Amino acid sequence: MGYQVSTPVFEGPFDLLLHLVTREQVDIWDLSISSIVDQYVAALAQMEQLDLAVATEFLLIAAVLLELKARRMLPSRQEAETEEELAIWEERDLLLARLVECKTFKDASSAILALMTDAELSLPRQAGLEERFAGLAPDPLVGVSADDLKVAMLRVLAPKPMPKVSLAHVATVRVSVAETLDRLSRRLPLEGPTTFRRLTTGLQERLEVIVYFLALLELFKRGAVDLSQTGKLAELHVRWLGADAGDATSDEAGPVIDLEASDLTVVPQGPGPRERSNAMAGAPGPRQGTAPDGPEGVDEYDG
Amino acid sequence: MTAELKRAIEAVLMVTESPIEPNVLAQLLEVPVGTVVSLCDELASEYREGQRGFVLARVAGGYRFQSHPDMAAYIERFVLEGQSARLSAAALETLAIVAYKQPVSRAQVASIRGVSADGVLKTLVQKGYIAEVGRDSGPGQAVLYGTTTLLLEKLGLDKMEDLPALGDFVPGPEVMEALEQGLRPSA
Amino acid sequence: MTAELKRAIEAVLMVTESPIEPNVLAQLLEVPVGTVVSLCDELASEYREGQRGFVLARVAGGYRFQSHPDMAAYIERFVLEGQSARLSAAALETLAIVAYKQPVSRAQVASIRGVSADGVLKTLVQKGYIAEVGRDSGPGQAVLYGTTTLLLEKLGLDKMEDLPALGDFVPGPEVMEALEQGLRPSA
Repeated sequence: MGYQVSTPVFEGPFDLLLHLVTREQVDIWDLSISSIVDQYVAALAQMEQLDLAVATEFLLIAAVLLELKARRMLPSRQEAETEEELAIWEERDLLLARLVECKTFKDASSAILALMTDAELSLPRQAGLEERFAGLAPDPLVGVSADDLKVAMLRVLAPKPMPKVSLAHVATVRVSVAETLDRLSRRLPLEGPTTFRRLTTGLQERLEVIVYFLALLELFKRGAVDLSQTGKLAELHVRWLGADAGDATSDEAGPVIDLEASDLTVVPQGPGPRERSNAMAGAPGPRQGTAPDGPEGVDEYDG
Repeated sequence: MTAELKRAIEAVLMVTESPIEPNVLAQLLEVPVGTVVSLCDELASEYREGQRGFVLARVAGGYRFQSHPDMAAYIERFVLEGQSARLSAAALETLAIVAYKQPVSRAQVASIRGVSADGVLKTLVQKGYIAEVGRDSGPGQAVLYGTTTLLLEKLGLDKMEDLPALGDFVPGPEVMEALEQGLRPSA
Repeated sequence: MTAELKRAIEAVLMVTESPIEPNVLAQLLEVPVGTVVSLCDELASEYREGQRGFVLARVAGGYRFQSHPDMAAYIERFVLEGQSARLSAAALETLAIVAYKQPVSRAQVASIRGVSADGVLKTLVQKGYIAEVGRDSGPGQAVLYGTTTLLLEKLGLDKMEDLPALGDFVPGPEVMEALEQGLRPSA
């Protein structure tokens, strides 16, 4: 469990997961999703100063892992191959693919380091022209005026188009739980009883839906919403219980979001990671409408 | 004549500060590029056979003199700066992604790594290892990054295609199995 | 052993930019100065007999490699035809940044331009257009560059304040940030 996320080099969620999974290669047959999820969540909790621009990615992967683990905890289902079942396998495969990609580039980077290290054994000759030839080189400033310098400076200072993250071709989701929490706290009181499906209509990415789900669970835990479901895979009904819009975020029971701190930090609260994941293990799948005591911490989007 | 050409190449390489492309030498010596290449090959093997303390290397598309790697211990004491500070693991991984996926956008790099790549990309640009090489044609016109000649020099490579194939690094069956096993949803 | 020492001398002389005194080499190789001198003599005659395009010369009390005098015509042509004659756009931009923002550190220049400026700054220093004018008070004590009187002469200016004003131009936020903060260590 001694995984230390060393700052300032932040290695990212895939690194962490990869580390956890491949570390136990020796006895892969004993390897279980449970221990990996536990360790992942524990490592997450240890990151006291989690850069919150990064936290969302960690939480999203934690969500997938918890879902995988929840599957395993449930008694085996006879009606396998349901849509939901397929979805989780799909999610799993996606995660697996990204882990493989991450591992590939990790190994490629070792090769690059090796090349660099080898190359550093040699130094290039950079002595340049001997003095006797120096006079031959034409004066490079001939024909350059002060105005040319000004033009060059303006060229340098010209506002470059701000590099924008194009979401068109990436899987990276730039929506946070905190942001969604806020949005839902304003939207739900106005909207009246609704359903999860309706709330998430129009979301492009699966991960965005997960973020919405995590935010709803958080609201549920704080007693701000009521969630109900008539049966497995049935519509998840959402009803606002809180007072006025926006009040939900001040609930003391929830994870502490220190909105005043300039660099927002995740502050783990309540039971330790081990107990938390046990609580999770005992609970039915999250889609049954029970709030899991999942990894705490809420991301503040500083976009 | 060949001897004279080889001497000229040696002389010019002695006074240049960056790798010289064979076509520049060809123009200067008024011989075909192929001749330059084979003359440089000859020189390189003469130094090798003569067990010289320097080598004639083909780097970043050109030729240059450099110290023999075996002599690293001696030159280290002489050159304190110049040895670049080690790149962090994050920077190396990002560099690998740019090297193999170029041209690549910041968002694509972030997507592969699972974390924002802004700071690391900035560092690599500042070091001159990567540079903006264009803009995405899609919405947002994201900046696209690629590797530089300086990186080739730092890697001691002639061209980017000389990097080992990315396929060589795809995890083997044992690792795949471990990954799969670790993420199996049902027991 | 002698062979190894000669290789070491070759390697060191290949990568150093100014003549190296025999006692410095002697210290490095842990041999008497007399040995260094005779080894260098041997190397010099090997190059002579091998009809190399370079020589091992004794200059200013030290040893260095230089191009063979017989090859001067090639070097001259190389210099005169060199594409590096005119100031490149990159060099002009770097010069402009130093001129307008001095005193400025290498990291700040790189940050403003978005690419490493090391080579260009070195060239500009060599040409005498810019010079070190101080050190940053911050950590690292980066060298700060400013323009020289030579540059003023070349531009036909009396003093640097006579540079044309940049006008009401407002740089973008990225540039402002770079100017204000210089290089922040990242990754």
